[in-house]
Amino acid sequence: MNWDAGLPLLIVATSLFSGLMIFFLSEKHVVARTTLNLGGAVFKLVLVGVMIWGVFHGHHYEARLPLLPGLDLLLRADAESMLFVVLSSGLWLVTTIYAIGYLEGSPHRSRFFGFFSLCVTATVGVALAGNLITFVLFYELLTLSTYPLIVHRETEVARRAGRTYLIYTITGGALLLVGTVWLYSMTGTLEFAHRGFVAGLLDTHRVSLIVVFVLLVAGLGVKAALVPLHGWLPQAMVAPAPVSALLHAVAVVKAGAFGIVRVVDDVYGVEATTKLGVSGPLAALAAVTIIYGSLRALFQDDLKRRLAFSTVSQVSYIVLGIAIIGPIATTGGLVHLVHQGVMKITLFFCAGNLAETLGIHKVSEMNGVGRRMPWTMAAFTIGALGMIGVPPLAGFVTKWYLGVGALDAGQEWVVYILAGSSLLNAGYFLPVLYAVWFKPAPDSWPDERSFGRFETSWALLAPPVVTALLTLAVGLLASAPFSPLQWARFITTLEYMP
Amino acid sequence: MSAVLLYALTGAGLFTLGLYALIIHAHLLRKILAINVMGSGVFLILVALGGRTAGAVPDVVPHAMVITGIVVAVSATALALALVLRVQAATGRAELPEEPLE
Amino acid sequence: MQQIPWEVMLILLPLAGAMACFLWPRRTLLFGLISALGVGGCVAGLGWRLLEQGAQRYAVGGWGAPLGIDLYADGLSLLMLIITALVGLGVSIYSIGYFERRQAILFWPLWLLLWSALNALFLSADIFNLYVTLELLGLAAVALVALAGGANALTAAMRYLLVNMLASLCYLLGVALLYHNFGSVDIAILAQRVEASPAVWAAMGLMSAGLLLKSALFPLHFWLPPAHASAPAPVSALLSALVVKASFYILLRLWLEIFPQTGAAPGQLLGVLGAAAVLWGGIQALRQTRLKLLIAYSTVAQLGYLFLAFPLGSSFAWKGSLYLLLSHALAKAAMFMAAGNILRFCGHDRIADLDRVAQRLPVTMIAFSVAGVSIVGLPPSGGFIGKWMLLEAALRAGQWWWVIPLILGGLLAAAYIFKVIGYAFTQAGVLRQTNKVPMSMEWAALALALAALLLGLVALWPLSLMEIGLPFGGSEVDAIQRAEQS
Amino acid sequence: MRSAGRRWHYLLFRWALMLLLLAVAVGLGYALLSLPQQAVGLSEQVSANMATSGVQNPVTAVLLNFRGYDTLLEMAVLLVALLGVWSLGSAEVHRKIDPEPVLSLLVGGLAPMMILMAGYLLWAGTNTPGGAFQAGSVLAAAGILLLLSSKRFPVRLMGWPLRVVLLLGLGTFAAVGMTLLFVSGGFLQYPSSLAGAFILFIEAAATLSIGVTLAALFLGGRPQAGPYR
Repeated sequence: MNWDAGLPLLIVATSLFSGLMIFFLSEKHVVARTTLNLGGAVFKLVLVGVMIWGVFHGHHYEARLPLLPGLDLLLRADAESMLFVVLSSGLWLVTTIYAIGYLEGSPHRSRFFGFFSLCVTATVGVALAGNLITFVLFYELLTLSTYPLIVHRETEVARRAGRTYLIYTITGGALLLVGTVWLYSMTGTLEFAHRGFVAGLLDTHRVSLIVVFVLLVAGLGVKAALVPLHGWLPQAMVAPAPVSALLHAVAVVKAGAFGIVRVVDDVYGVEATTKLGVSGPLAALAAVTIIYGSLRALFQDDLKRRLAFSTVSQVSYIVLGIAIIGPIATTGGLVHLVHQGVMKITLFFCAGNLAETLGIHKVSEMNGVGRRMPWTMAAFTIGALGMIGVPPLAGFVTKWYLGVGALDAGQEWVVYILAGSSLLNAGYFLPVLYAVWFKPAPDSWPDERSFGRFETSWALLAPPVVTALLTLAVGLLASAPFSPLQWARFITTLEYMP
Repeated sequence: MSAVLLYALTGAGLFTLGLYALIIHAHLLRKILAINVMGSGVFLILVALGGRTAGAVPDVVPHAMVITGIVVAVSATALALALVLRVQAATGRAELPEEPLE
Repeated sequence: MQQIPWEVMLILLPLAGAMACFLWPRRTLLFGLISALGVGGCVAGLGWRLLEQGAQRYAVGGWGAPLGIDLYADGLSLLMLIITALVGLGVSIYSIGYFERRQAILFWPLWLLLWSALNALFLSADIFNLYVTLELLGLAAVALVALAGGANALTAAMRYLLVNMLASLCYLLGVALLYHNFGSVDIAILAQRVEASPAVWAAMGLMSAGLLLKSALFPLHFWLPPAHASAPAPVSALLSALVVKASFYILLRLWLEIFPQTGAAPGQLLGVLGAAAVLWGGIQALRQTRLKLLIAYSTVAQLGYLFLAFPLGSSFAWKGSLYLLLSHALAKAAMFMAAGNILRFCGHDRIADLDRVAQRLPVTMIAFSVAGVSIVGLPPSGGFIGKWMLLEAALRAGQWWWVIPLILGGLLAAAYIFKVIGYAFTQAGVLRQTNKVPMSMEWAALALALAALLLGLVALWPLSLMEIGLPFGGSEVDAIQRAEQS
Repeated sequence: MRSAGRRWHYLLFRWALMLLLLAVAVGLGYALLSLPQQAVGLSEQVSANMATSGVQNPVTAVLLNFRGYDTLLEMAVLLVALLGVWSLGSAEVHRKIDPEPVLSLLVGGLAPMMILMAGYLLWAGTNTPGGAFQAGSVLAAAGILLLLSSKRFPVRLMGWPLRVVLLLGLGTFAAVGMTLLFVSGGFLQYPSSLAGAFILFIEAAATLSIGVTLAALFLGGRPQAGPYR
């Protein structure tokens, strides 16, 4: 096996290996477990760095394992996968550090970190999948490895959330599978290609192609939490905060959104998607989701629930950008994959810190907390402002590109959606920020714990600060080479330019 | 109608008669008897149709098959009878419960 | 030096092992394990020969069909033998820890006789000889169920025996009709001579009915759940993994060789019954409150999938069905073993009271979950490959409606598997009196479960074995695929 | 009311079943009638190969030579049935009753006769109807008579000697088959000069086994002695 085939495998295997090893560690082996966790995460990041360097220098990374005659498991590094791989492996490292701090002293940590690593393995697999069946494989693995994380607390509520999650995702997986097989029985190939691989069937199999598109998007829409398939996401917030971060920012919803990107760009191709007339309904669905999620978020007092509905709304920006069909909007959608990740993970880290340090779970309990935990709340503020779309933060870049892209594609209605959504975002974040910074603090917090020198333990504090800085950086440095924006533009070029 | 066919048709009759009794009767001993009647029917068909050769010597292969079949049937019946006794000892009835135990 | 007749060895070795176990009850373990390993070696030997020389025919006694009995080994038989050897080895290791001495001295000879019967069945090319092997298999299976003792097991064994006897007689009557119509009981000769006639129709009906009864196809499955649930755990594993598959194998052979020109209607009927089995078995499994009954009903459902290939009839569909059969054998054996461990550990198998098994019996729980992945048909597992092939075959044949049972069955399976897993993740703190479970029992279950998973990653290898002797006819689908790609 | 309704259902079920089975019977009869009037089956091949079979009785030739493998498996079926019965529990203790003098006398006279008869049937099987199964059944009948008349077999014979005899038929058959594999290169492939001797040898062993197995089956459980107790 040569290096170009080995590297994608190795990137997937680092977390798989450390995950499997962790299962066999007893609870007491904290050092060994932490070493494996961080070692795996850092090593993976290094390998991803090598891969970026390689892709830049014209290496073609591709690993094949025959699955069935004519059908391979295919891991391949292309422009889109690099975007998602960098996001997931980078945020994984941050989340791992956070989770180590968060779960310190709690039971079943070996099980937790084992599945945690499997979850990231699956996500990286989703990112690197070079064809639809490989995508399906890792997509299902993601379902299976997140379930134990959601029910980790083993309470009745957690188990109910886990059950809901499974009902949604397994059904979604089944639809995705049917769509995939159906597509394969028509095309005889499933390999992702710029501009898709169904063009030859547009005249003969029009109805089938539309049905397959609906099946695929429905299957992926469950994880991407498109309305009305979003029901599992707010429930799943009972999971520990690092898991929420993983679900909302790194892995699950992203896998769904990324899958829709793949289907539109690399399975059907934008041309076929437009010709089949499915892009309009998809954009409409995304728009409905954006507004609906924001409206629901407005009325949640539980902080994590509010953030969850915010995710429902924000992830659909990605879908919207793709469905508008136009190079600029697509760039906006793709870049939001990264932007939403860093912003939302910051917010969830902060919510976790509030819960862990002060026992705060509700928005109504957050009065004046900015003075008690300035660093955390500063990070939170950056994340929230980014979500609203305040320049020069990450969210602004996204919304700018989406808006300009929509105008460019002649779909003015999208601008109204964006404006409405931004107003709603402001509606559910600004009151929180106001309460945090300007309202007087209560005499005592619900359940305060002392962590000595800092406002909370360093492992809990460093991750949100880092991701908040990232939120700032990707917005400020959007036009720098290798920024997510530039990368997204590069991908769009491949998709749209002749 | 030749004697061969008469025997064979009788065998078919025995087979269906046994099947009827097997379904209708609840007592296990009757069920076992019914299965043996069915078996006799099958053996009768097997042997009788061997007599369709032109000469006086019948086809002996079915005869050997029937001997094998009989030994198998005897073995199964022996096991079944022993089981009936144990079922009766364990449940007090030589019948199968209406619904499978759950 | 002439060739070693591995076929004969495969039949005689476990037979000799059984006799040795019977004669020296104190040495059952030794003889049992030697036989298990020996059979593994013989399967490897036969496989090697088949790979080198193609399908093999062996005339017992040197007579040859139609006068004598032939043994025949092609890819289909080989895969059945391999899976039997794998599951058999797992069950053998598992039962070391499971049985106490008093039961062990009866279990080992019976199990080895059952193994011998299975091997003989998969190798036979003669429909009357198949009848004898079927009876040997059936009686050994009944005896093994009864080994558990107690009213439940005894009544289940009784029902099972009656069903077996009835089914065998139906089959034998079919054999009689075929023999007297065409003058042979050799499958290959019959395949050449057979032509549509009332006797062939009657024979097909009778033999199929008998074999369907033994394969527990809905609605003829009524005997299976009590028998498989009340047997000792290793026996449940054998019954669900292998014994029901044996009669399915014969049915498959008959449909492929002797009754191929029977038209579409019977195939469609079997497909409908299979779909009904998938749904009914899944719903029933979901309703169960006891773990072993849940797994037994899951077998009813999973057997239904196998029959979905009959209406499709393409070689790709047959292979998919066979692939599901193989992975189900491994996964279900692992699952019953895991259930046996839980039963031993907790002293009961009520699903609602599986307090904290996930923490206290982790290896078993992992085995159960991994096997569950294959049962549900999630990737990467053998179950997924099999389902994929059936889905693809159905869509290619334009019979898209078979997709519905395939998908709904998977969802139902996910529901009942995760019902069990969900109960294992509880905080119930009640520590009841628990029994120790030997390591060998836990790891045997895990090994088989992992094998089912592995089957999802090495599909090309079993699929290429299926080509030996072309038991499923030419690979027309592959040809189409190649044509499309070029 | 309810029981009347049930009864009505039952009757309906019976009639429906009867009609269904009638249809099955008619179909079966039609299938039988449609078979060719004349059929030689395998009789020509059997007679053509009788000379090399080692026996004169064609049924025995089929059973132990042409299709001897079936018979080998069938011996295994007997063994399985026995093991099945043994796995149910131990045999019930015979009630201690004194057999009536007439029965005692009859058995005392009949049993040796029957054993002799079994020996004759075995020998005759090589050229006239008869053979191991017939002989074994008679032997079993003798054994059952002895059991019924409360004749107790010595406990020391209930252990391994019993098991040896039970295995004798199957063991001999399999061993001969294997030996022939090395001698003549084929499983159960008799050299035609020695076929008769081999067959008689197997049949003798099988007769003993069949007789004892059937009698042991009659006991309905494990013997009261030995490791299987």
